[in-house]
Amino acid sequence: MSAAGSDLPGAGRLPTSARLLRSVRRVAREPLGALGLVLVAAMIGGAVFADILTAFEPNRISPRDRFLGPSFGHLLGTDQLGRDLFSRVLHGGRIALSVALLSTAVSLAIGVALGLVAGYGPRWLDNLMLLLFDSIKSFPTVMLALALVTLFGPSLTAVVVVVVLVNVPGYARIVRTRTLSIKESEFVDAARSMGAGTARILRTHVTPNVIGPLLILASMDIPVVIAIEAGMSFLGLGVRPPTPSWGAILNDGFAAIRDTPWIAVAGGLPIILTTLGFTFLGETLRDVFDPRLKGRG
Amino acid sequence: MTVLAIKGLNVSFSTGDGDLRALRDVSLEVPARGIVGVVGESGCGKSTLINAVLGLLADNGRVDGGSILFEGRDLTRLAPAEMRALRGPGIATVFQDPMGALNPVLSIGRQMRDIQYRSPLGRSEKDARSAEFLRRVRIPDAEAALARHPHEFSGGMKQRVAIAMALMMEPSLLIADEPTTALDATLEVATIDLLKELQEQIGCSVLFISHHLGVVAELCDDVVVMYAGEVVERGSARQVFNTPRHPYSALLLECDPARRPERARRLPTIPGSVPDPRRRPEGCVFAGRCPRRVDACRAPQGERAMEPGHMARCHLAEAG
Amino acid sequence: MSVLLEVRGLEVAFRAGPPLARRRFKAVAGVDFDVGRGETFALVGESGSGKTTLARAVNGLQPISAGSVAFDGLRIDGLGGAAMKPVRRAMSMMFQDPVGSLSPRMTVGDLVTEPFRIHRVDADPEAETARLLSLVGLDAAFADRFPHQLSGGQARRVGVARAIALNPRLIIADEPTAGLDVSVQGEVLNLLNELRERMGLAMVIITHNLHVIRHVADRMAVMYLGRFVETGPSAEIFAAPAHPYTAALLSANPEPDPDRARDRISLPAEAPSPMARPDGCEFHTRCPWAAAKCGTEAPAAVGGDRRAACHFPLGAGARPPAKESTI
Amino acid sequence: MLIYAVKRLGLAVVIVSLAMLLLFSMIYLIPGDPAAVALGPRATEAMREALRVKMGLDQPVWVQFWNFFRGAWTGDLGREVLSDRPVARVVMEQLPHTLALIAGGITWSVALGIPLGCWAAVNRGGWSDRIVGVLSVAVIAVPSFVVAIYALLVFAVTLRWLPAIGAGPPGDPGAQLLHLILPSLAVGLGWVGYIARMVRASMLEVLEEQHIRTARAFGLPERRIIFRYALAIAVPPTVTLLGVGIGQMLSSAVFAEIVFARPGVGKLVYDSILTRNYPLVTGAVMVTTVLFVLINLAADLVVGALDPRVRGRL
Repeated sequence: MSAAGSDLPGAGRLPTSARLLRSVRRVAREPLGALGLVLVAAMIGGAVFADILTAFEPNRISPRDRFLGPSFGHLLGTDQLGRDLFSRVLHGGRIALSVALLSTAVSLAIGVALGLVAGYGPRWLDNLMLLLFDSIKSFPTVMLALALVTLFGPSLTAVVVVVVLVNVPGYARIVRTRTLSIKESEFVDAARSMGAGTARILRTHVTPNVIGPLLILASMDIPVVIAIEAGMSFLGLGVRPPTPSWGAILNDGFAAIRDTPWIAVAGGLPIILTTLGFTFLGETLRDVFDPRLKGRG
Repeated sequence: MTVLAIKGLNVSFSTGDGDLRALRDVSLEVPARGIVGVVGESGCGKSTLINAVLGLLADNGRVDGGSILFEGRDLTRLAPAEMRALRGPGIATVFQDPMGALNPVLSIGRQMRDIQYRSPLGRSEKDARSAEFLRRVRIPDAEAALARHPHEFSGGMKQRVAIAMALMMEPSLLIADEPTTALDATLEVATIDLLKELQEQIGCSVLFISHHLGVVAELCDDVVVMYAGEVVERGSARQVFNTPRHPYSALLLECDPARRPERARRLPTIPGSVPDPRRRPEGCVFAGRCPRRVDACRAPQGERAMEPGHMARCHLAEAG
Repeated sequence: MSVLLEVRGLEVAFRAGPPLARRRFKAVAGVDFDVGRGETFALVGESGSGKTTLARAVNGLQPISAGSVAFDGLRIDGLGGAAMKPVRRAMSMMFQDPVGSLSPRMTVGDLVTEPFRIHRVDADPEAETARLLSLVGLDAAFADRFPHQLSGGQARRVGVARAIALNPRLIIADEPTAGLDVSVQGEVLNLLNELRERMGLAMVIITHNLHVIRHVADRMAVMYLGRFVETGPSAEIFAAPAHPYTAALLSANPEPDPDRARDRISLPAEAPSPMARPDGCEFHTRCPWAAAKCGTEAPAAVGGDRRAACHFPLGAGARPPAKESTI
Repeated sequence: MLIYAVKRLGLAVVIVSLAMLLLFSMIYLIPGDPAAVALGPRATEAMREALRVKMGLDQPVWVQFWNFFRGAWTGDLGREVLSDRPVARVVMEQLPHTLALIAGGITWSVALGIPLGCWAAVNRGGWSDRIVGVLSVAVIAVPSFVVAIYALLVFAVTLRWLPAIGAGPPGDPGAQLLHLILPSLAVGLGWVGYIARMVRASMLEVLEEQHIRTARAFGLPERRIIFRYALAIAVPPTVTLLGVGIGQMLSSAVFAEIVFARPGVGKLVYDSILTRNYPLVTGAVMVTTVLFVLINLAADLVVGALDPRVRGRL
């Protein structure tokens, strides 16, 4: 049945800040969205205010305090070098967050550009780029990471490059597919018939219709990025010691898992909580703003 | 004898935005071997009416008043299993969209065999029966067609397969939901002719839903005009088309460009739009767009008999 | 009346089919027509007749494989983007889907003023929006709405407003009433008629619904498999169709009258595909009056303003008896 | 269908070739002299030179690439540096362990994911649907190596229900299966969620389609509608998803093998990187990549065979 609500109250344009506030409210109304917001806010807050929240320096070695269990002094205990795990977890959040934001932004920029070119450009270029995307995707993520680290040596840059390589083919493919279908749509034909050039069509008709859903999908990929960073650091392929990273803490804990399991717990818990938080938030964002995307892998 | 008698049917859907009254006080009758046409524009409740008769209302929909008597049994009171037993052999349906109405991954033969699952016939006998009905709807090379999948047929052929499936059930009532809307006009004619011919052979009644007035005028014995979830006028095709009593029916007929054989400078229209189904007025549903509106239109309107078999839901309507 | 649009021998070819058996076929197979200034010309045909492809080819959205298109005395077929731009200012196009032809993330105000931005015409967007919306009978409050908040009829009006924004000389409208309820179709047709009179526009209207054009078109062409089977003044064609296909189309859209004599022409079979054109007269596979000659010899459309491509035009006497399938 | 299969196969060959090119350029670009790295600081220049010649490093780039390329296509991946055994054989020895792990992961994800997704779709909006929804999102979110470590901590270290390390003694299938439970759970858990969601979403989509309404309008039993009419359309997309999933499971397998100290290709690559045994690294990456491409190819062909629309199109 088609809704006959042709006289909806004028839902015109609101100022950006008001729209943002309204969006946050809509997300917070869903139980899962609220949980996601709390977890993500806690993670960001912990990372930003790490220096205020704990008196311990994340990298200060204190041989006397090795392998202390959780207590009021050391909320999450200490590791094999006597470093305070709570402080390391908070500072590890900074690494996770900055890698996530940086690499997602870079992947989005490259992905949108390549996807637009593939989708709107000539057929042969499209085929060539698809082949390239498929080839990159045909490396399992870890293998790609291992190969790249062999090339560059372990570093944060290597992590970002891996994430970008993993994300770009997917983003570009989504942008390409949507561009292809938008290219065939009547509103693009209409713009062409009015005399609009390619640049104008891409700018005002294609990109705005591609970017929204992509942003939501990218926000749902943030937990994956955090997992890649932690995973690479866990394997010793990411940040170099003694920089605090959740993966590195987890690796320290794994080495001593039989006797001092709290180190592994301290490394794993923030990973679980943030990935859950970002996922719940991303899912709610998608359900609220673009339900059509539901069911995408 | 009456095959289907709907009396005072009310159907609502619960939505996040409050209840939506899709059908209000809908009554109609389909006599044995009769063809009854339901006409109306988008949002008039035609689809909801079919779903209510078939017992296939969406999960948030409910019948909250009235009855649907099919061969004397009230369908609104049947258990789901009893209702299911009626669908097919009792009431068979041809839907609007020939592209989507058949399962894309199963062969035509398999789908036609499946709907005969109640029959004691063996597999090859069922297939022979399927082929026979495909021949009757003039599908060339019927045996070979059984092995094919829906995407291998054109739109018109698919619709004929759907008609063959429905008539193979030899139902007492055939519901045809805009069966020709998706087809080209020249194909529409052939499909309607086929439908009418087979209906006479099988002897079933037909509830024919359409927005195409010309087709309804030609095919149907009786006509029901719906607007915004209500039956506004009902009568024989002659009564409704020759002497429409409800302002909406009259205007709708006037709007049909086929009615004016000579070139018109200004075509008649009905200004305004269908009321929001969540906020339909208590009184006449058409009052907001009616050129003859008066204060009394705000009061709820009942059915008024014009002549035997002809009624209109308008206090201004007059017999004769 | 001087000629505004002149189309000669226009052909559009596509390639289609499975990868190894890809074949070339003509969706539009050589059509000629003129549209005079201020005249309304209608193209009628069913799905697959090539009418939309023809419109797109005239507008330059679809490359043509043969023939010529001249607009206002200037050859426009094959013109590149920059050279075509001024032509597009004078020739607007309206597409089938009323809502789908509006960019979904733009407001109505942005949509109707987009032509000004494309052609860098200096204008006050708010004043222009108000002017255009009032021309098509929409309240100025619609300027802030998005396309999905409009009904089909309202979206169609926005499309019309955008099409007339730069005072074009020609509007090509593809199925302007498609997807609209009967009670709304009239509104759109009235609006087009009114604007045409007021602005002196020429129009090409593409539709499958004969009754729609009866009330708007001065002249018309009936298309079948990418060719014109009948052309002429619409009043004459409606009064006495000469081609059997035109007659079948007319009878397929009966007027709603239960007492009318049942004199319909029912066409057997479905239209052949343009990839497998029948020999002789391409309509003979479905024609109730087809004779032996029709299967071998293609009829030519001869005559002046009124032409029909048929060996045995209706009303001309010497016609073979109708076959069984007519009712 | 044949043309489709041939096209798809051609694409796979091109992709593998491109992957080889990428891998080769990587080896070629590695800073430092592979021979020097391999032999360590105490080797003489003569020894290095001998190894260089043996590894073909003295030849022009394109000759090196051609040798690499031809070798790879014929199954010759060179010899590893430490023990001079053929890389192909070393990798093939480890491959069955990894394959078993992935097969275990698929078993978990299919055996739990499809019924859960189906159950949620049929009870749409109910409690079971919501619980399945939140759970599947949660298991997708948590990275597999965290699952692996926590599973090890809880079930092997603390509760001692299941063995913690290794793949079990050869020739004892029961023990091997027992050793497989935790690692394959770590590999497959996320995919339980993916599959459940995918099946739910595509079931809901299919159940909304017109032909389901037709089937209902003919009074077909609901069970037959769900299992024969809807699942037949809803499941094929999950097969493609699994094709991609197996690639990601290969990633998870690396972690699972390290955490549970299981033999396998992942652990082999990891150890080889630590010992700078580059031929082994490239060989193993090559094999897993080919495997991944083949699995995707198989998934696409299976979908093609299952769906007559795809079969007919090409």
